[in-house]
Amino acid sequence: MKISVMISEGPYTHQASDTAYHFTKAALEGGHEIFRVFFYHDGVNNGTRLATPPQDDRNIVNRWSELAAEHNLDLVLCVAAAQRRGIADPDEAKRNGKDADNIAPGFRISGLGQLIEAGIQSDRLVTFGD
Amino acid sequence: MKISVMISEGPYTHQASDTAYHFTKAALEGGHEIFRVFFYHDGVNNGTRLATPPQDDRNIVNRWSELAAEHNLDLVLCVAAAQRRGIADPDEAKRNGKDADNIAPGFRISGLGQLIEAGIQSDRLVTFGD
Amino acid sequence: MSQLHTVNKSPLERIALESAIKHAVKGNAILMIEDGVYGAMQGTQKSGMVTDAMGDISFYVMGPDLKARGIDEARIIDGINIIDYNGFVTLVTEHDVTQSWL
Amino acid sequence: MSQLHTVNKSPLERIALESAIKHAVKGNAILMIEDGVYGAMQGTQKSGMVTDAMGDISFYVMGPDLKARGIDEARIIDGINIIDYNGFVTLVTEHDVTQSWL
Amino acid sequence: MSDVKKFLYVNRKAPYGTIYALESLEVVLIGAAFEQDVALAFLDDGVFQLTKGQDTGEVGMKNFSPTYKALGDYDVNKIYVEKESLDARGLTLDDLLPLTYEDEDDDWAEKDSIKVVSAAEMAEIMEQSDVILSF
Amino acid sequence: MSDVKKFLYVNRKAPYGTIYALESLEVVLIGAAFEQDVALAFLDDGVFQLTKGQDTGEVGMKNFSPTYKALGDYDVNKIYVEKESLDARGLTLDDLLPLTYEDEDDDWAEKDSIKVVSAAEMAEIMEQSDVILSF
Repeated sequence: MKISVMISEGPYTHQASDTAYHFTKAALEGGHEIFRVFFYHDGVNNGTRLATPPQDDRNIVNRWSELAAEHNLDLVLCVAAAQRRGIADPDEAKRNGKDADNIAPGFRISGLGQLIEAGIQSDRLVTFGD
Repeated sequence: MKISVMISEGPYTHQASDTAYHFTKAALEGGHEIFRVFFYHDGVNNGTRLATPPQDDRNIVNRWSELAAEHNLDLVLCVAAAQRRGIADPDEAKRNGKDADNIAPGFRISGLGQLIEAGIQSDRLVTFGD
Repeated sequence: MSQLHTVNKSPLERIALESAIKHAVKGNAILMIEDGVYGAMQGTQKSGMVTDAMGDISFYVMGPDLKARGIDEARIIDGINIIDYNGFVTLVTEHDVTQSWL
Repeated sequence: MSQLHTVNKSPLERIALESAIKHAVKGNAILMIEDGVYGAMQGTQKSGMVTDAMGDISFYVMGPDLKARGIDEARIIDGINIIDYNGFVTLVTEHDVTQSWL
Repeated sequence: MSDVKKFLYVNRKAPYGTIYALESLEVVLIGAAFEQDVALAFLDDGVFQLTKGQDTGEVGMKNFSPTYKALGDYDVNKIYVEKESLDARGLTLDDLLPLTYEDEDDDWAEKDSIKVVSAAEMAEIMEQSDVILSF
Repeated sequence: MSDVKKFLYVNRKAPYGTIYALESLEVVLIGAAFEQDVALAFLDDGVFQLTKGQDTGEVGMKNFSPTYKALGDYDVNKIYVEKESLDARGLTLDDLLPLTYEDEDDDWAEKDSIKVVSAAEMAEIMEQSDVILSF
């Protein structure tokens, strides 16, 4: 089955990204296709490569990057939400006159249309948030 | 009177940072001293210079930076919370092997002791969060 | 000592206001801010909880937050004081300690 | 069509579980995850709300979240099914649409 | 028909205290271009999103409530508001923004977009949806 | 005396669903070095933070509950848990971690740190504090 996931909260503060990760992993292991993982609201904060969590805790950002690399996942950060909250890729940084970017490997920034498309193309859409 | 403020949520998603800003501004205008504004939990996300909010909305990060410049405010981001969430100054970026930093002007990164000290030194401590 | 309690959650959604009222002692003040201002409305499921507590506790509500949400002053429970950010600062200074019911 | 509702909030703190139950129709399933798992406990102020609804709705609770919070399986309301992340995926695929009560 | 899905946007949170109401509206506006069968549900504190007379000048935030009035122009005209949620909050339909659309199937007559429904009807609307986005 | 303040850390949220419990504990540990008069309050869903038997293996999060047991070593031994909050959640003191400290004024006798108090007593504890940090 084709499944998409929406994540509405950032890493660590809420469990949403953790649960979404375990759900996504279980779906992949169960032979399902993950059409897209869409990060909205504070969810875009999952896509920063500048995080350095404590050594004895999980690394939420890296875990997504690694899962994406392994399964060729499409991890999309909403551009409007990312602009508000300060998540930028090199293109966005340039366009907005910023001197740095912070997007993590395996993530890309795109529009809200990608969420709607995920809803249309997928058999199921599951939301994780606060 | 000497007042300190703690902000526990990031910009835009919760109103906490807005209310704290208006409160801080009113306190300064009322002749009070703001000993420190301490950003904890997702509050550290108020201190990124990579945000580009829509033109027709307020710029929460810049507003803090400007208030700090005007009144010589001490805006402190908790280092542990900032590391988890990907907010770094040049020193932190270097120490953690990151290729970029994203701290906004007027903010500094320091330890939780600064919050306790604010509680001890100030006549009042007011918390804004979710 | 006298305490100021701030509540920023809707009482229709969360227990913050109920808990703040339960833990305010005679002479304390409760200030409703942000989504907490819905607690100041007449005629809601939770209005009675507030009116019952008004004998012992002073209630305040942030006017700017009421306006943002389109709540007319005429709908506010009688006896609740409408203030602005300057009034918030005054409340903080007039009470010995502020507690936020997050 | 048959719907799966997920609830991730404590029923002692917020109205999400109550609202989910009110909007679940006969044959629907409710899955409690994250802080929502407190809704599966016996002997709380909100347990009755769940047991009353069990005739029409199937209830599930995430085992990993129960364990994290130190809630022994013996404390779970009889008839609530304890599942893991694989079971979550199965529930999603077996129901036509999933709604999150955030 | 098979590529038209019933999208339901569920709004259960008050405006301004959190950003969900605003960012939900942004999804609805973008989604309107996709020619799906779209409906909006307002229940619990979500009904507060539609109140008249919002004025955000003193909080310094963006007042996005006028955008709800534009939904009709985007062919988003199925707006379900739950009666029990209004009642619990002391609100009636008169307290809400008048949202209308022009019905192209009825000589462009102006009609109300808001339909007040019971919790039972709301449950049925949810049950009949293909995709539910919750904010 | 004038530079020792009564700090009260108020915990009202369940653990793991949000990070507040963990990050509150981090403040308490740092704060212990400042030699203030420290107390912790657990009420509403905050009482869930202290439950025995937490095992986070399957959710892949850090189990920080053992840290509560170390509080006594940091001279943090005034831990107030509200009875009404326990009752509403079907919990008793037996469900909570046994937290103890060694009383230096009583020949290092091991004593319980947790004191179950009524809501009225909790209100009085709050009222008597100089600084309240809420999470």
